[in-house]
Amino acid sequence: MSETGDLIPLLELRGVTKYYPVKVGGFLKSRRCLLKAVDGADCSVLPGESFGIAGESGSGKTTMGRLVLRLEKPTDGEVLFAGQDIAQLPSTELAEYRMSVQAVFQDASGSLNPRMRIKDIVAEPLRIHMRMSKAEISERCRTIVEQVGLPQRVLEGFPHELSGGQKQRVAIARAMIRKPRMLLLDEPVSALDVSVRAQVLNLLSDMQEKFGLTYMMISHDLGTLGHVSTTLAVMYLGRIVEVGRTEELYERPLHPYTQALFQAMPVPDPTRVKRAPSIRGEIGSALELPQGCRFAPRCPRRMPVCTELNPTLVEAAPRHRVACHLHHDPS
Amino acid sequence: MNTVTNGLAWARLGSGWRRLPIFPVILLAPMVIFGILGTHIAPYDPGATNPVNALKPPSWLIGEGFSHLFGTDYLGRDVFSRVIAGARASLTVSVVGVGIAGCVGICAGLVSGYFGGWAETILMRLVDIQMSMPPILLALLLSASLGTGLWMVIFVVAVVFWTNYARVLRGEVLSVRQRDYVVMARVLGCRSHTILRRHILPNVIDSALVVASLQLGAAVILEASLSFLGLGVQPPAIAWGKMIAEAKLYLATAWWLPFFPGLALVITVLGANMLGDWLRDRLDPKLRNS
Amino acid sequence: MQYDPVLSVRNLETHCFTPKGVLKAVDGVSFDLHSGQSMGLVGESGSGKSMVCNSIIRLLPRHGVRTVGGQVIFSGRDILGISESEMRRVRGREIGMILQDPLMSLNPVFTVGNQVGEMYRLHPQAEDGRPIHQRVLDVLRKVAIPSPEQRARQYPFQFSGGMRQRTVAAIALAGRPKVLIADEPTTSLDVTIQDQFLCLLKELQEQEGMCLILVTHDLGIVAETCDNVAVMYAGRIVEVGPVREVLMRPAHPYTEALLRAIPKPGGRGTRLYQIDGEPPNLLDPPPGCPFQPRCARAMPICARTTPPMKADENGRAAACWASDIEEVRA
Amino acid sequence: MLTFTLKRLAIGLLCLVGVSLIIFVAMRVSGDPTLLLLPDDALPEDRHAMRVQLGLDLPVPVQFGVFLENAFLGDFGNSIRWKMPAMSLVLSRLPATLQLAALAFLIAAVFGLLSGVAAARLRGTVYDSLIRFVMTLGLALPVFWIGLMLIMTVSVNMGLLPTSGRGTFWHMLLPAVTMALNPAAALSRLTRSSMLNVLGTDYIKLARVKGNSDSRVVWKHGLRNASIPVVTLAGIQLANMIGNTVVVETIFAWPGTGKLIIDAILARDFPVVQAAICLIAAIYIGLNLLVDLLYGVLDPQIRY
Repeated sequence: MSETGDLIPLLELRGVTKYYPVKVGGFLKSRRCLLKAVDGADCSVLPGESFGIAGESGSGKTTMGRLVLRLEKPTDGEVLFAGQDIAQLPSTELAEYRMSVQAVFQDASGSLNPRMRIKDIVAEPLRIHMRMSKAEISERCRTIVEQVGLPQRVLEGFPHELSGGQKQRVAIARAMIRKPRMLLLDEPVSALDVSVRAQVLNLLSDMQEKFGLTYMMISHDLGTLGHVSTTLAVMYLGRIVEVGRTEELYERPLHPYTQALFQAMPVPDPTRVKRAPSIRGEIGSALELPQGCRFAPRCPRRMPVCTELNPTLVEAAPRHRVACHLHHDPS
Repeated sequence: MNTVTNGLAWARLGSGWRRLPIFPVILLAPMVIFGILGTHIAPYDPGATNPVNALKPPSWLIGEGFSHLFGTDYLGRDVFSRVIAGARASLTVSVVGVGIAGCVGICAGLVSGYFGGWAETILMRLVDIQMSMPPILLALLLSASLGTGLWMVIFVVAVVFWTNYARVLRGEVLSVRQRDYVVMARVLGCRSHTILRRHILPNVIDSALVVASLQLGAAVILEASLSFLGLGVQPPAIAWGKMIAEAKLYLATAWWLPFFPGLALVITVLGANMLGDWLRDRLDPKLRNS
Repeated sequence: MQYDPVLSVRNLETHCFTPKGVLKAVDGVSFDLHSGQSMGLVGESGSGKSMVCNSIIRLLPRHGVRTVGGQVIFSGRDILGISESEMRRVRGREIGMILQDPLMSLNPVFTVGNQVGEMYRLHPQAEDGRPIHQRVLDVLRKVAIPSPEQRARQYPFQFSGGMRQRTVAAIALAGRPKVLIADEPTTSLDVTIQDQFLCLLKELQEQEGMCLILVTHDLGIVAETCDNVAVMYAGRIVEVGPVREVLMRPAHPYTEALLRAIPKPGGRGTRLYQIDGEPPNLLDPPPGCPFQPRCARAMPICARTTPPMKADENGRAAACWASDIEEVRA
Repeated sequence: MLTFTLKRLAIGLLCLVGVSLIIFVAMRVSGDPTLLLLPDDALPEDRHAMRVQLGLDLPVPVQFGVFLENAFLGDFGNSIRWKMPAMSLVLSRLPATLQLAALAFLIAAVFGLLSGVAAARLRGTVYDSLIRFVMTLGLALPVFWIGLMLIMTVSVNMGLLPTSGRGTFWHMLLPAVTMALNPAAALSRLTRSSMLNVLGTDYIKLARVKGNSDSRVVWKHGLRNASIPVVTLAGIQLANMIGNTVVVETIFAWPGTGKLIIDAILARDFPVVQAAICLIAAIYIGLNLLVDLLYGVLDPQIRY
């Protein structure tokens, strides 16, 4: 990987592909189709950076997250963590991997077991793999809860007694209690109101600074991603169409889809001149993919080649790669 | 873990008066007391015959005070005492039967819902087969072939009712295992049995409770129907259904014979059903349609 | 403004009666909507913005929620006071509404054409003698649904999210309402589809000369779609005015905080402005100004007395003791 | 549609085989039929001859195979007690049962649906509570008891309707009402809650936003959606009703299959029990299929 320079990536995806077999149609007439949720994703996450994945629903970004968490095994390709393929890990090392990579999901109330006390939820990671005394466990709980900015008294309560922002803080505390190296954040603030969202985002950046964490953040909200991430990947129908440093992407988006996405993003700036949407229609189905570039049917700058050949991710600028025929070097 | 579950289940029942299902408790309490204490509180020996005193209407209707509250039957036995004694068979069969059905059904539902595969296939086929027979017919068939007696009736009740738990629990498990906290538990590295015990079971046990309380009434009716048809517990044990069946010959002359055991039956079933409704409303609004 | 507003909401109060007490979901909301204007109603969840819309169109949940005070003056009469059958003629025909979730707001068992056509059957318009089927196709074309003849015969589940929301818009348009209320119409849509839908909405509003009330939690959407904006907090409007003014120069600390708390691209490394705490529990609201416990500019008076709405001559108003709005007295 | 129906029929057939297995095993466990068929003092040779005649000397799996094969031809053997082909005996009693069940179902469906919709529309009022209480009570009434009570009051004491037997429409009324009570209550409760669910949805709100009147909202927009779960329950209830005929027919001396089953069970008349239960299971499965097909009509999302 040329752009990684001298740094070894913490997480690397090499041609990662995930197909789900699905049945389409009636009972007997059904055909088996492949839902190509992720189709040949390549990217690498450097230690200490925040890697953002942007995309609309159906773009495969959630499946990416599940692959990284090893909730699914890729159909093809490899997910490497610190140089090791996580699909091949023996059980002892898998347990170690589970300690190093933690997750925070969008729906905080859904990710906390409603029947457990907060202290049990937060301490669960410690119980699973570590032999610790009760006193140690509760000490660790108290520390982490304080670090995420929650009062100690919530420990005795149940999730339903907390507000949305507090629940998300509990989820962060649980993810952080074993001091992981990487956090996967799947839409961590999408369900929160603006004022609470700011609190959680600030907490996340404090945590990163303090513990030197690596983040992988999945979101549909470009504002949040732009605020958090250092590197940004844009996904469309299972493929990464553009990836680069966040500032670069915002200033000079190359892929027509990225451009459309930024243009469609509502900005609370009344002086901004609003242009008509550049793309029409909706994201297609991952079951019936078009020939050639997947964005071609909606692309305002479609060329004949686009409906024939699927563009690959190529370096268009330093540390900025794009999968689009417009930027393909003919050589 | 258990204290966590129970404590929370209790908390979710609401607070203050809403916490107590007053109406169902009023209906069920006497039946439970009758069932436990039975003959100890009955004014007469329920089996003691007294031909002289046969077929007497309720005493308070003919101005004889409280000597025979519900009258006497064709052998002169006190109907009130027999109704009290009959509670035991009814409650034992329904509670134990539904309990056994629950244990089997919950396990089957958990395993098939969580692991899927052949266990699920076999379970669903079994449920399908059993569902293609009216429950009462299945019960009749079983009692007819296996014979009668308390344990046989309990067995029949368990066989008839376990599929309901299995079906409901399987559905619940299928939905709960998709929730983020179960996914999260996998991310944390929990093993299957830990996930089932800590994360799934406590979240589906409410549904099982609701099913159990709604089935209690049905089980009481099933037991009574069997004993009405002559296939329930056998004499000298007393059952309400049997009492009603024996009263068929006296419809024109002694209305109290079928009326009071039936009333006891209705009160028990009503109490159980209302308890079930109350539990369902409190614990599991989702189940309201099932 | 010299001419009368199309819709004028005066001191609207809607309360929820819960077992734990009375919750003032809408607590004295007033605003005017002039012909052809669009207004954004912005607030976080629980601020009462949807409740305002439901109160205007009189479709509150039947139990425990009641409008207890205020007026909604529409074409010269208070529609809170008219009978239910009169109100039915107002609904759809005079005031249309688009609901939040397009997945759920179309009836799954009827064809799309049938559901759009129902508007014409319910509100026969004398000036147009063409068959209903023709008019359905026209209105579907208007909201840019491709091949309407074929689409009209399909069921909602065969439509994508964006198309469903267009269909709901078509239903609203079919009644040619004077006021269109859109309650978070794009919350469940993806950003590119949201953009398309908002553009369509704006276009249609201008074409038909409707007033638009757009409920949203996203100030960005308001900036791009609306003329005026009203910011709600804890059941009250805390600031109202032309979008440009309010967003450039917010007068209420809450509006200001909201604007500064929005994460922006390129803001990496900088801390977001954060409003501490959570919105108040409306069953037990704080004394005085509801925002006072979280406000960075709170003064002693804020906790004692609720600030009144101070308005200037441009229709700009804010309810804050610290605001610099020069009040004009009539 | 056709393939779906065929597939469901195949599954149904499989269930039927399962049911026959259950019946077969149950009947085998229950004891030696020759004890019932022959007098107590019969000679062992006679008993053996009888067993050979009935095929009871063959290995059990073979017996089941023979049983299955014959069952598919509609041959369940001769009734031990009535000395005639079991299936024709059962079939001769079937019309009476179907007639009764049909009337009962009609009563249950009409009352259940109307009271359920009424309760949903009157939600929160006294009438709603009243309907709900009556229906909860209705669900708790044991069929055999309420049947006896009705005979006692309506027929014996007031002399309004005949107590038992089959003849005129009036003979049918009392058993049908008895049978209808529980299903009506169940349908009413489900209709109410299903209707309330539907009335809380956004599409109902949109229907109101359009300016529909309340009754139009309920009957046009609500009922079809609300009826989808109700149809399932109605199917189950109709099928259960056929099971309940066992009890009701016994009480009212109604000469139908239900009474036949009870008599046959008490007499250990295998062939009749097998024939009757298989037939009822077949009807049951057919009804379930019908319900599934009805879904397709009600809900356009379901395409077979």
